[in-house]
Amino acid sequence: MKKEIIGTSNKVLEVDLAARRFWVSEIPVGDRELYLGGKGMGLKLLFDRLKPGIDPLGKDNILVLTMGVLMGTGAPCSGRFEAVTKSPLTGIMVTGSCGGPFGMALKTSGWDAMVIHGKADEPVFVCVDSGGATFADAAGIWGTGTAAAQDTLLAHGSGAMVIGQAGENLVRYANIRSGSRFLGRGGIGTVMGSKNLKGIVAKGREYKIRPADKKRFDRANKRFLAHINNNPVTAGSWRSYGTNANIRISNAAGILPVRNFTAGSHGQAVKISGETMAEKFDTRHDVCKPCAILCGHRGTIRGEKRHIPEYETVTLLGSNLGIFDPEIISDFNELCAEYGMDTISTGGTIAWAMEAAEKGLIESDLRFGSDEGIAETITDIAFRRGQGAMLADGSRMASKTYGGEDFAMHVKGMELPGYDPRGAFGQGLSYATANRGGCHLSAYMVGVEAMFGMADPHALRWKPYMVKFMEDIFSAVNSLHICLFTAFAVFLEPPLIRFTPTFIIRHLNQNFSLLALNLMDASLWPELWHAVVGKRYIPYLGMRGFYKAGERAHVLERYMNIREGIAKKDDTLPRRLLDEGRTCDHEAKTVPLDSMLKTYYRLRGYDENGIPREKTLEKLGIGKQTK
Amino acid sequence: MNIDRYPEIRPGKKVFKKAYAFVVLLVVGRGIEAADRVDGEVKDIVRGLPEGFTFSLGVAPSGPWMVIRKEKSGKLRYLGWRRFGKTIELDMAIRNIEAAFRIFTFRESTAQAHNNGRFSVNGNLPNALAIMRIMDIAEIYLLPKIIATLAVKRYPDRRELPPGRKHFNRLRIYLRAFSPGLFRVVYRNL
Amino acid sequence: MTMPAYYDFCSRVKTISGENAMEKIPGLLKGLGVRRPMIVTDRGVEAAGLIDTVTEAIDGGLDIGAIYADIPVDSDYRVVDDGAAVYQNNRCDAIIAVGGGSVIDTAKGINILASLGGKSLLGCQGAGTIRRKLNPLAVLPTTSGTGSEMTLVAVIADTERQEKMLFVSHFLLPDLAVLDPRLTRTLPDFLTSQTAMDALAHACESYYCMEKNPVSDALALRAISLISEHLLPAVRNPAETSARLALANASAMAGAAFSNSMVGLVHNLGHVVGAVCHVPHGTCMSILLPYGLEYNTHRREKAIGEILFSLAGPEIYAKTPEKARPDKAVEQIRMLNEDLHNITGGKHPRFLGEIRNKDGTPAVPRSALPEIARKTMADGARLPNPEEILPEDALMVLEHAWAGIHLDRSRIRKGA
Amino acid sequence: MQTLEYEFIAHPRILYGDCSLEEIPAELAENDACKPLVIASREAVRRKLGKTLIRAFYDSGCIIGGIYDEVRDYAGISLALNAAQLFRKRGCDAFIALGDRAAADIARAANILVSHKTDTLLPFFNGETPSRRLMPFIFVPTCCTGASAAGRTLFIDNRRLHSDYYFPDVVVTDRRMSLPCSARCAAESAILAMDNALWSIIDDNQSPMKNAFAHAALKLIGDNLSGFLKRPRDGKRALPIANAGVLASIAAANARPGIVRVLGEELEKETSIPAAVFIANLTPAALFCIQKNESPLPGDLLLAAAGMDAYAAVPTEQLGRRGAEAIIEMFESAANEIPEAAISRIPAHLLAEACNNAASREMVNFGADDAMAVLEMARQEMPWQTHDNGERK
Repeated sequence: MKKEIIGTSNKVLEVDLAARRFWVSEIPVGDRELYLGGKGMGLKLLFDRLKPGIDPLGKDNILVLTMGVLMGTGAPCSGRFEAVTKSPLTGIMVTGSCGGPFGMALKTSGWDAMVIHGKADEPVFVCVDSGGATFADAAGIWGTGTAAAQDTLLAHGSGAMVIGQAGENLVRYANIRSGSRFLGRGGIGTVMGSKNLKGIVAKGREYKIRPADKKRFDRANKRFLAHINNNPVTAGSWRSYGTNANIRISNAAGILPVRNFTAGSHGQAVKISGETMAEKFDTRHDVCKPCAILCGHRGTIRGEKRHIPEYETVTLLGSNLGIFDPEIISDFNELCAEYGMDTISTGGTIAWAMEAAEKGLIESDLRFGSDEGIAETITDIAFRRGQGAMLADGSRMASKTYGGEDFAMHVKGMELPGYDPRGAFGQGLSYATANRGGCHLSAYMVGVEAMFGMADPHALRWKPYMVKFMEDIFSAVNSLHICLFTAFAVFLEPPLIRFTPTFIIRHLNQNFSLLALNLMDASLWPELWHAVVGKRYIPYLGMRGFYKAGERAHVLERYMNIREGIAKKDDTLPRRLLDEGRTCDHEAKTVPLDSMLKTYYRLRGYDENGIPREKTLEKLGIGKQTK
Repeated sequence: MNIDRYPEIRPGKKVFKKAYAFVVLLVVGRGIEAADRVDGEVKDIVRGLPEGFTFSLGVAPSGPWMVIRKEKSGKLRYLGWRRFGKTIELDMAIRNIEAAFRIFTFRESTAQAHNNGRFSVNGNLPNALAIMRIMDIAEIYLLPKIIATLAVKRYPDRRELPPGRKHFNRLRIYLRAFSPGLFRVVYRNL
Repeated sequence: MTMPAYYDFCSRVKTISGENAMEKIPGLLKGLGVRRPMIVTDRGVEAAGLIDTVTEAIDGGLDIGAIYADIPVDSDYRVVDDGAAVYQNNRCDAIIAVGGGSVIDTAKGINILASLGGKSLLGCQGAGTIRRKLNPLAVLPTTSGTGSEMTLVAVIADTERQEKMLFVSHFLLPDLAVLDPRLTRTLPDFLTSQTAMDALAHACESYYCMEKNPVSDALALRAISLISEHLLPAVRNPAETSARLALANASAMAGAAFSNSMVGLVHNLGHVVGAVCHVPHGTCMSILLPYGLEYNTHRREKAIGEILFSLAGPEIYAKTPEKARPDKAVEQIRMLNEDLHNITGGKHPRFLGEIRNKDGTPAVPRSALPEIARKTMADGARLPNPEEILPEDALMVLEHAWAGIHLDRSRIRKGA
Repeated sequence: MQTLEYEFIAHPRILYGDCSLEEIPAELAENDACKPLVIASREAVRRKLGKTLIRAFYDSGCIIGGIYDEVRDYAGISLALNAAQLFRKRGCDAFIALGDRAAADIARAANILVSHKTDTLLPFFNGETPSRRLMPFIFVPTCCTGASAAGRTLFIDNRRLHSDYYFPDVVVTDRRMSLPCSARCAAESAILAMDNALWSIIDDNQSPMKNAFAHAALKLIGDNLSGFLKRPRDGKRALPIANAGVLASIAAANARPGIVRVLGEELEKETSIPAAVFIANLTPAALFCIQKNESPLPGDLLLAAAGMDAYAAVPTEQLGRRGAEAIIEMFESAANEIPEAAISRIPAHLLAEACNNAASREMVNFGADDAMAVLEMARQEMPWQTHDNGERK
């Protein structure tokens, strides 16, 4: 009979790689209420431990891994863990969510979070079980790709996370692999590499996680599952085609990045759409556990079983480079997976290199529309060879040295994902204000603006409010911690929205946003959460409290970024988006960021320089020491 | 790139300023002609100029102008504002209409304007200097003292130019400048 | 400093200074795309052995196309035409001018003709002929005074028409001015003193004339202090390279200053005295300079007072009350003239009446003064002078300068 | 004793003051040009300065080939390529840059592209020098000029190219154009100009011509700064300051870049806080460092900053120190208008990186240690700062 954990263990495993020792600390009950878990908790743990102003690749950086309370309870789409650290790519906080098996293994070993300090002298990997951590020499697997390394590590447990050569060579956007999922953005893998940590493996399956209020949990869970299975996005297009179902929509809405964001749509885009790929590659589901949406797919490409590249990969390594052959894109995807590199940043950086080469800033044979040399460049980047050494630092660093800052498509150093905000202004604001940089998962405004048509993509009214609202919710969802895609189901399935015609929703949303957004019913999430932790020590938050927890996590992250020197000057977009109109637009449109930003700051409680006011921090209880 | 977004620009004209400069040049031209018949110093200077000497003063590049010639009789004659068909030996042009307006509204004295490079002189320099001196004298007569002090470097004091002579000469110059000859010149130039 | 309401300044000459400045010429000329320069100079310079020094210094770096040394003292347009023919026949692509003001002017003329093409300089007259960059021109001045290396004017005589052709264009500014003490090595002491006083006159005049501006002011003040500091040592001891280099620098800076803010009374009278009585230009300058300051004091009291700072140093400046500073400055210049007179054994004259021709007769007879005064009206330097100069004024000043007495302030006409 | 070993060039023709804008057509004519392409910054066009420029062309017979107004704060090759394309299609024959440094740099880059009939600057990045016969290039600074726009550096896409041919042929400072857009911009322009002038005087290459330019610039600023900061839009004060910026940048083009300027630029690169902010705060520290190392500061500083009378009243041995004090006072009065650069808030590894980058720039004469020492000093309280440190915070 396995031991049981009711809800959460609240135990943190702290590891010091330099001294090769570990100790255990507790998550205070107050923090659990304020920060829920996952991202919020990770930020709070980091906030308590990290000194501002340290070198992200130095020994003082700290990597925090946290799980949500839902993990292990069997709630759908809850198999995700969060990593929080200071990013070497952006120099500010980065949070990443990943669906691989490592999270489950760590949680079922009895830990709610893991904190990694220090830097090992020699390559190591860490094995975790309920008794704590042991350190093993990783010289044998240092220099191997992610797949092989993971296989080796899995001999020690049921879930592992590893880095590839890119992380070892300190490519600033290296990622972490767990199972076939990736902790993608912001160079969290680089931080591991800088600590000489090849991987972590957790034994898992030592504890059973039980919700505190089983009955209530089951009731909510049932409703949740029903929503997911009814929703046309989660159970329809995404279940059939994965996130690539978005390609057609983006192309039609003019938000598909083409040739380093010079155009918003392309005639050949259909070739890389999810529908085409599903047909061509005979795709099957391949997902994280437990999942009810089933967006991950696997298919037969070039005669072998491969993962179907995801939307961002297809756009950034495909259309944005002028390449519309899914097989070639898949090749790049496999390479990036093997080396452990973020496909978005890789694609964004290569697109920059292509344009720079075209304009004579660097000497290179890379050209838009040609796949020649890209695979070699990806390999060069991973090993920091030749020109790859310069690209390995990301487009911001490269453009600071070689010029071309006007077409380096990044925000705060992080390359933009596959949505062009000139077709969706709200998304532009969201890119500019996202805490970790150019990130679409801070507030998925394109969904509202371009996909479901629930707001006018080029209107400015209420957009800042929508962005703030969505940021709070996403932040809270990432703190639960559950898949963000469930948001489609939770928001769109309640009867009020489901049975109201879209044009009315659109009208309400665009003109009475405050009312419309707050009428939306998201009570499922807090319900699930509270059913797991139980009312024995934490009161029910309700929707309002749930949103506020999200806001708290968001502002805390902002506050930590402020300590690293972030201010209004950094809340901006690449000059191309602000200055250059696209030919595909009827009138050349650019993102009118300034006016939106001002309102956004006011709504957020920041001062005009983008710094959270004392009052805001006090209201949210940030900075107070909790017991 | 859509080059139509950056259209070619054909700059317009400053009609009022040109008209003003035209009037001033007309008056000064007639004034110089008259001063040559009245003031001794001007007569001296004109005597030093070669016969048939023609000079023009105006605003580059498109006018207005004033053209003056030393006639066979040894006197200066104002020929009007057209330059066509005249051999101009000394061409003094103010470089642009804005500078001309400043000079003609006496915000910048002639000497200062010359020092500021507002004039481009094409021709024999000593003659140009002579003409400038004549213009200074003409201005002293034509303009009231308060304005003339702005236009010339040194306004002569009582010893240099006794008031009686000044006012008498001034009257004669005005009478001559606005005599029927003015209408003849205007008529001939039309 | 009162800021003028308008000014323009242009001095786009690359200046190289130093005891080994000539060695830098090949590199810099190559940077201008030069392969075969022609050296332009006169016989005197050649005889002094300076050309050997120059060719030695630039040897190896460049292929010297020709050496044209046939420039007479009174150069005219035919010399220019000849020079340009030599230039074209030897397929040269730049000019290195070594010499004084006359050589430099001729070289500028040759450059016009050689760059624009054509047979004779007569065809290049008229406004707006020179509207593009000419071929590279490097200037190596062998006297420290005229400042021609920094001016945009070339005056070429037309002996047949008894006229001077004046070419003015920013493209006439040389590309390179080389200030090397080896170039002024052979200059005799009285010439050093005269040319340096010429430079001092440039600097002082540019500081009070109507076109004065912040840049020319700063250059002028620096030139004045360099001259006042180094003139006497250079005259006393011609071997002192640093003093000669300082004078060459001062001359160049004074040249840059005056070519932008122009010169006034001193040059106005000086030019005419020189032309009528054939007196060396520097001599006229050194004699007339105090009068220029005195004549204009009532218009430019502060500026002329400030000249004292550079001329005599901060201690004397601080000791002198503000009202007395212009007079003190004038006195300093008179003292300087006196000193030079003594050092050169009387070859540096103090007043016009003292100037002697080679045969010992007075060069400027008193009877010539009225004619000189009348002719000042035809000299361009009368325009930038702050106070009007009419023939009567000029005569008054000349009479004082002839006798070597202080200017009688009450006789300056100040207008109403 | 000065050594007088130097090279100096001040290529631009400087036009200043009333009615100088109208001189542009005549200047073009003198350069045998009649159809300029105007490269304008967006800000300048937004402030309707483009229209003013067009009005200056009235009655001139010149046609303006177009106003390319896409320039913001960054000079990138894309803009230069577009400008060059426009230039060729319209058959223009001169460049007018209207705006700040970015506009001037785009014009320079486009000038090279069209004059060399090429589509890439790569050879020039790799060290090729441009030819002597570039198109005429007139520069009309508006505001926030960065004070080095009139120099000999082409700063495009974060690369610095140096050549005498990059000097503008004419720089026009006119009351209608060159007034600052805000108090902050005014202070920044003044600081950058002062910095240029200051370090060209301190530079160990003591060329009297360079010093004259720097001196003129510093003197203009010294005379006008206090009034200018009070009323930045007053042309009587603002125009001399703008002019000082031009003069200072010419002086600086002939001197090695100062430690503060280089450090400020590198810190700007790391933190995207404007360099002027750092310069304002680092200059006192840097001057103090120099004095601490017992290298004498030239007395010229005091002469330029305080004038002849003040200079003459100070004993020789105190000239350097008093000069530094006068300069620091000027910097601090300007620094009151801009936010403080909290050096202590910048991550230490970024500071170190900035120092290393600064020391590895070409033509600099200091090491990373010197730069670090300045930063350290800036964090400490300086002896002469004690009296007003309180109110600044």
